[in-house]
Amino acid sequence: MTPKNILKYAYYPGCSLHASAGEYDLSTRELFKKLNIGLTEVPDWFCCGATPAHNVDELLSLSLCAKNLELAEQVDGDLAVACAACFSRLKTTQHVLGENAVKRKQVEKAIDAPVPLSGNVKHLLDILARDLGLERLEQAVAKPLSGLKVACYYGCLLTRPNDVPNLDCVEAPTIMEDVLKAVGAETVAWSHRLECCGANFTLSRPGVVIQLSHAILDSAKAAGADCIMVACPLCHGNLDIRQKEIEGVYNALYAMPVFYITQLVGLAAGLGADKLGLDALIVNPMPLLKEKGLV
Amino acid sequence: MSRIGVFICHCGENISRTVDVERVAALVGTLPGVAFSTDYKYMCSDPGQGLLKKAIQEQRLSHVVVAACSPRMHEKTFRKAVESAGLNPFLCEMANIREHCSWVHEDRDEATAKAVEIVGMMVERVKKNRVLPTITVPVTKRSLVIGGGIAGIQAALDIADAGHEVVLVEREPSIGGHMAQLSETFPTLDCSQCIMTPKMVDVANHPKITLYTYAEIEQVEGYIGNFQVTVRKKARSVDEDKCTGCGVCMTKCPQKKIPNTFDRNLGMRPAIYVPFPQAVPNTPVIDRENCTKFKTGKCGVCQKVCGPGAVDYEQEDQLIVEPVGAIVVATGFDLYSIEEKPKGSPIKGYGEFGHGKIPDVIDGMTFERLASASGPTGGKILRPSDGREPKQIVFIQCVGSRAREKGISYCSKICCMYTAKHTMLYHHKVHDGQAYVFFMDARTPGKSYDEFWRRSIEEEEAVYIRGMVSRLYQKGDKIVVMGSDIAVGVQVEIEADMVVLATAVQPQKGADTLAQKLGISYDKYHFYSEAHAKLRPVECATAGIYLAGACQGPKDIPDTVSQASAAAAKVMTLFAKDKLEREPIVARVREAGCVGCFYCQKVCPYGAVEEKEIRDRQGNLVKVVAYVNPGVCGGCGTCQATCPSKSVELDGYTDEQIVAMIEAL
Amino acid sequence: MPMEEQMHSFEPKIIAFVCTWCTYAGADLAGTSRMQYPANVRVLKFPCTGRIDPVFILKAFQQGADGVLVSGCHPGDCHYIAGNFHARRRFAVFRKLLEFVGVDLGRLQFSWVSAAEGGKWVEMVTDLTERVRGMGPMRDFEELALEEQWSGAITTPELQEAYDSI
Amino acid sequence: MKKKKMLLSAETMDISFVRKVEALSGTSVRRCFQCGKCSAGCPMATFMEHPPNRVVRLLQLGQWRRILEGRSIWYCASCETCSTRCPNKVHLASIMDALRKLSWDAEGPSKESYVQLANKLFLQNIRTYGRQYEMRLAAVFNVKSGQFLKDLMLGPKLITKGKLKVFHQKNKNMTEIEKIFSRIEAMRENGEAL
Repeated sequence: MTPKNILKYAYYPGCSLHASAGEYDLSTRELFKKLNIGLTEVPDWFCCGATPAHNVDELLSLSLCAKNLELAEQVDGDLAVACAACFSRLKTTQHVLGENAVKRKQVEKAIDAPVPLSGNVKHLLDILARDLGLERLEQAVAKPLSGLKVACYYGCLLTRPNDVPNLDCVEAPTIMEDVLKAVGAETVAWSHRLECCGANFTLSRPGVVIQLSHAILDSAKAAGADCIMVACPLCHGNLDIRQKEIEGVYNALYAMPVFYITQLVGLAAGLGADKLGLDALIVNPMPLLKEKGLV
Repeated sequence: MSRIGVFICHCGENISRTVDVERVAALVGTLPGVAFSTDYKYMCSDPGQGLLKKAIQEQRLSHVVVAACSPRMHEKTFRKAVESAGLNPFLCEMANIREHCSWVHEDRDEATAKAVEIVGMMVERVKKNRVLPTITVPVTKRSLVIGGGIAGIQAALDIADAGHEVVLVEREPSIGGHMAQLSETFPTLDCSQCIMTPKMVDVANHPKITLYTYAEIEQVEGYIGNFQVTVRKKARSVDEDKCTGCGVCMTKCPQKKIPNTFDRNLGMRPAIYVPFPQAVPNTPVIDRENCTKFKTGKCGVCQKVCGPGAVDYEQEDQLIVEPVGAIVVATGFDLYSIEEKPKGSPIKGYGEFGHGKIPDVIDGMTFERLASASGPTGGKILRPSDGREPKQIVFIQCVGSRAREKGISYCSKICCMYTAKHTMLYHHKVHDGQAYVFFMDARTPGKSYDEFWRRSIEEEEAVYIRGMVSRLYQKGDKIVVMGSDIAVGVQVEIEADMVVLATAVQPQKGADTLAQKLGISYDKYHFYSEAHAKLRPVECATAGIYLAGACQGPKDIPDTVSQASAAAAKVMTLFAKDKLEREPIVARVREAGCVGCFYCQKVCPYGAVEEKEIRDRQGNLVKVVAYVNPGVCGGCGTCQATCPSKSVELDGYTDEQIVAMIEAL
Repeated sequence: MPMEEQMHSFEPKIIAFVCTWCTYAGADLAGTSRMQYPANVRVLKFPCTGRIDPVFILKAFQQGADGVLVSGCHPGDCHYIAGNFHARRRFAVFRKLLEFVGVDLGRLQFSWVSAAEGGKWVEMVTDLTERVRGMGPMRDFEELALEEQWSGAITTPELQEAYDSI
Repeated sequence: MKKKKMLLSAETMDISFVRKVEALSGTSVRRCFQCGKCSAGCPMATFMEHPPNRVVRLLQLGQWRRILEGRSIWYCASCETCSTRCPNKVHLASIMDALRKLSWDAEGPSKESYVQLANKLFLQNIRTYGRQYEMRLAAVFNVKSGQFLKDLMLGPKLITKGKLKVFHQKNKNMTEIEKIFSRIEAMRENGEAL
C-alpha cells in the first residue's frame, strides 16, 4: 500500500505523446516530478486503437485496451492517462466489459488473459484536482497565472458519455476551471467548451475540422479568452496546428495559443519554458506570456 | 318611505387610504331615504356585523347598503347578517368601493367623488328591492340512469349502494354496452368480460335497482328533484317473469342466418336471441324484423319448445312513468364508419380507404371481436374474406378523428392506446406476423399508458410509422397501403393481409333526440355539454341532470368509471336534503301583460319557460301565457331583455332597479 | 374658453354594463392587481349580458352618459350557456339602429372581458374614456331626456289600466 | 440522394441485420422514439445525407442498405453527444460503430473512401508497429488517396517542432499484438464473434 500522501502511478502516454504531442509528455513528466508524484511508464504499451479501431472493429478496440490494462498491472499504482482519447477508450473498455459478459469472454479469448476491470484508470486532471487535491496544488504554486484569461476546452471524450468516464458532470464540468483557478488563472465562461473539434477527420476530411474548430476558436475569442487550454492531443492538433489554416479560410485573426493543462500548471509551479516544451507550440505563446509577465 | 342604512367600510386602510370615508358617509347621509349613515374600520368583522345588526334594530332600517369590497367577496356575509337582524336578505346591497374605486385610483378627491356616486347608485337601487322569499322544491330521492354500459352500471351501483332507488334504462336487450364487446383492456390486459360480468350481475341482483332493458326514454318532464320520466319498454315477445333462460328456443329457431351485430356482423345468430352468452338479463328477444313467425305468420317453433310458456307473440310496447329526482345520462359512444355518407352530411366517408367495401379492412371494434375468446372466431385473428390468418397487418390511427375534412376535428382519445393493445394481442396470437401502425402522434397521457405503448414497439415488435396513409386498394388478395415515413422522408408501401382502422369515437345515434327530451345542451358532434369544462365537468347546465362516460366526450374505461362515480356522488349530494333551496333570482311573468308570443321560451337556455292556460270562471280559455318554472330557471334574465311587452321580470334585477341606478347618475 | 381647452378639461361620464361572472370579476381582478384607470366609469352589474336591454343604453345616454361600455363573457364561456350570444345578436341590430338615428358609435363599446382579463378591462376603460373625452360631451339626447320620464315601473293608474287591458 | 419508395414486408425489413447491430452495440434500436435530439446536437449532421435520427429510423425499418450506401456513418465523429443526451438511453454512437463494422463486412458499399482508408491505414500501422506513427500514417494516406500535396505546408514545420518523428521503432512484444489480431480473425471464422 502506498502511504496516503505519496502518490505513485503507472503512466500510459499513448502514441501521440510520443510523437506530435511530445510537449504534453515532457510537461507531464516534469510537472509530476516537481509535484513529487511518481510516474512509471507502462513497459511496451500498445496503441489503444483510438477512434479508428472502435469505429470499425469494436472487438479489436476492446482487446487492445484490455491488453494495455493487463500490461499496466505490472506497474504499481493507478493508471495515469494523459490523452483524452486513450482515457476514453480505456474507461469505455472497462465499462463495456463490466456490463457485457459475452464481449468480455471474446476479449479474454483474444488477449488470452483475464481482463483486469478493477484497476483505476485516471486522467491527469483527476489526479491533479482530486488525488493531489486543489489545496496542495495551490501550495505548489510558485508563480500564479494571474491575469491570464483561459478558455478551458474539454472536447468530447473527457466527460462523455454518461456513466463512463465519470470524470465530472457531462454537460457542465468544472474540473479544468477548478485546477486553473487553483493556480491563479482566470477562466472565461464560453459556449463551445464541449463541442467537437472534428477529431480524427484531420487526416481524412480536414475541411470538417476547419469548420468545427473555427466555431470553437471564434467562441473562445468572443468570450475574451487569451488562450485555450486542452487535455487532448487531437484537440490540440486541430486548434493549434490548423489555426493558421483556419484563419486563412475564414479571414480571421486569432493568434490564440493553445496550451496543454500540464504546461499551464507547470508554468505556475515554476517550471521553465524549456521543461514545458512551449517552443513546440505552433501558435507562439511567448508574446502572451511575456505580456502577462509569466516568462 | 324607506329608512335606508348605509355602512361605509374602511377595510383597514384599503379603502380609507384613497377614499375619504367620513365624507362619503356624511354626503350619503343627506340623500333622500337614507336614515342612517356611518363608517367603520372593518365592516365584515364580528363587531362590524354587530354594528350593522344593532343599527337595523335601533334605527328600524328598511334597507341596507354596505359600501365595502366586491359583492363577490362579502355579499353573502352581509345578507346573512341582515337576515339575522330580521330583514329579508335581499333588501341588502353592496357598493363596491374597493376593487372598483380605492384600489384603482390614486387621486383622493376623484376617488371620494366616485365612491359617493357608487354608493348613491346603490341607495337608489336598494329602494326598489323587493322582499324575495327563498325558493324551496321537494326532492324525489330516486334516480334514473340512462344507458347500461360501464358508465351507467357504475353510476347505478354507486347510487343504489347509497340506499337510493335507481331506474336503469338500456336500449339493447342486455346491459354491458361496448365494454362487454372488448377482448382485453389496456394498460393491464385484463380480460374485459372478466371484470365486467360480475358488475352486470350485481346490477341484476341489486334490490334497489329496477332494470329496464330493450327500453328507451319516451318523455321527460319536470325539473330538478321532480322529474317524471316515461320509459318505453319495447315488446320483447318473451315474458321476462316466466323465462328461465334455458336457451332451448334459440337452439331450435330455424332462422339462424342473421348477422350478429354484437359480433360486428362477423357471426350469425337466430331470430330469437340474447346478444351474447353472458347477457343480463338472460332473457331472449325476438327480432321481429327477421322472425319468420312475424314475417309470414308460420313457424312458432320457439313457442312450442318453450317449457315455461314464456314466448308471447302478442306482447306490446309498454309505457311506464317513473318519478325521479335526478338523472344520470350515460349513453356512451358509437364508432364512426368510413362508409360513404349521404350527400350534404357534415361527416364524410373515406373513399380513399374504399368506403368500407374492402372486406379485410375492418375497424378496431371488429378486431376486438376477433381477438375475444368468446368472439366469432374463438379468439383467432382471421380475415373476414377467406378466414386466413393475416401475416402482415396494418393499423391506421386517426381515421375520422382529427380529420377536419371528414367533419371531425377532435381527438378520439382512446385509439392510440387500443391500437397499441391490438398490436400486442396480434403479436401474442400470430407469432410469425408483423404489425405496422401508421400514426401522427401517440397520445398516451395516463397512468402506465406510455410504458404500455413503448412496450408494443420495444418488446412486441410493432413497427410504428409516423405519417398518414394516403390510400388503400385491393390487389389480388392483398391490400396495398400507400403511406409515408416522415422521419425518413420517403414513401412507404405495404402489401397487407388485413387493415385495422382506428375509427373515431362518436356519440350514440339519437343522442340529439334524447338531449332535446332532457333539455340538455350538446355540441355540434352531439356530445353532451357539461356545465363548466373544468369546475362542473359532470353536471349539465340543466339542474338535476348529470353526465357519465363517453356521451360527454371520448373517454377510456378508467375515466368513464371515475366520471360515473362522480355523477353518482353528485346525485347523492342532491339526495342528502329533503328539500332544495335556491337563490330566488328567478324570472317571473306578469301574466296580465304577457301576449303569449313565447319569444322568452325560444331564448331560455334552461327550458324553464312553460305554457300556462288562463281560464275565466266558466273555464273558457282566455289566453295562453308564459310561466317560468322557478325550479328550473337559471336567472340569466335573457327572457326579460327579449320580452317585447315587458311582461317578464328577473327578481333582483328588475327594470325598476336598473333604471333607478342609471337615473342616480 | 378656447374649444380645445374645453375639450381637454371635460370629464366624460362612462357607464359600463357588465355581467357578474366575467367582466365584473375581471374588473375586480384589476382592483386586486392594483391597476390604475380613469375614475370616469360607473359599473352596473347584471347577471348576464343577455339581461341587458338596449333601452338601458338609451336611458344611460339620456341621463347624461357620454360613453357606454357593454361587456360580458367571451363567446362560449357564458355562465348561462348562451346569454352572451343573444346579447351579441341583439346589440348587432341595436348598433345599426343607433347609427341610423345618428349616434356616433364611437361612444359605444361592446367587448368580451373574462374574469382573468383585468388588464383588458383597464385598457378598455382607459381607451373609451380617452376616446369620448376627445369627442366631447354627448348632447344628442338632452332634449329627449326632458320628454321621456318613464322609469320602468307601472307608477300611474293609467299605465296600470293600460297593462291590465292587454 | 435517391428517394426510392420503401416497400415494407417481413422480407424487406431485414431484422437479422438489426439484431446484429443490437448485439454489437449493446443498445436497443427499437427503443428510439424519434425525438430528434441526436440530430439536433450532432456536430456532423450538416455533412450527412441521413441525419443521425434517420439512420436509426431506417435501421428500425430494416433498411440497412440505404444507410450503408450513404456516407453518414463515415461522417460520425464519435463525439458521443448523441449517446450522452438521448432521453431514451439509446447509445447511438455505439450503433454507428456497429454499422461501420458491418459496412466493412459487407465490403464497404459506401463511396466515402477517405475516412475508410484512414481507418484501414491506422489499423495496419497498429498491426505492424504496435503503436501509431503519425508521419507514416499521413504520408501513406496522402499517397494512397492521391492527394500528394495535402497539408504539404504543415509537414516541415511539424518536423522542425519535433512533432513528426521520421524514425521509429517497433515494440519489443510485437508477437503479442499479432496474436490478438489473428485470434480475433480466428474467432470470427469460427463464428464465435461478429
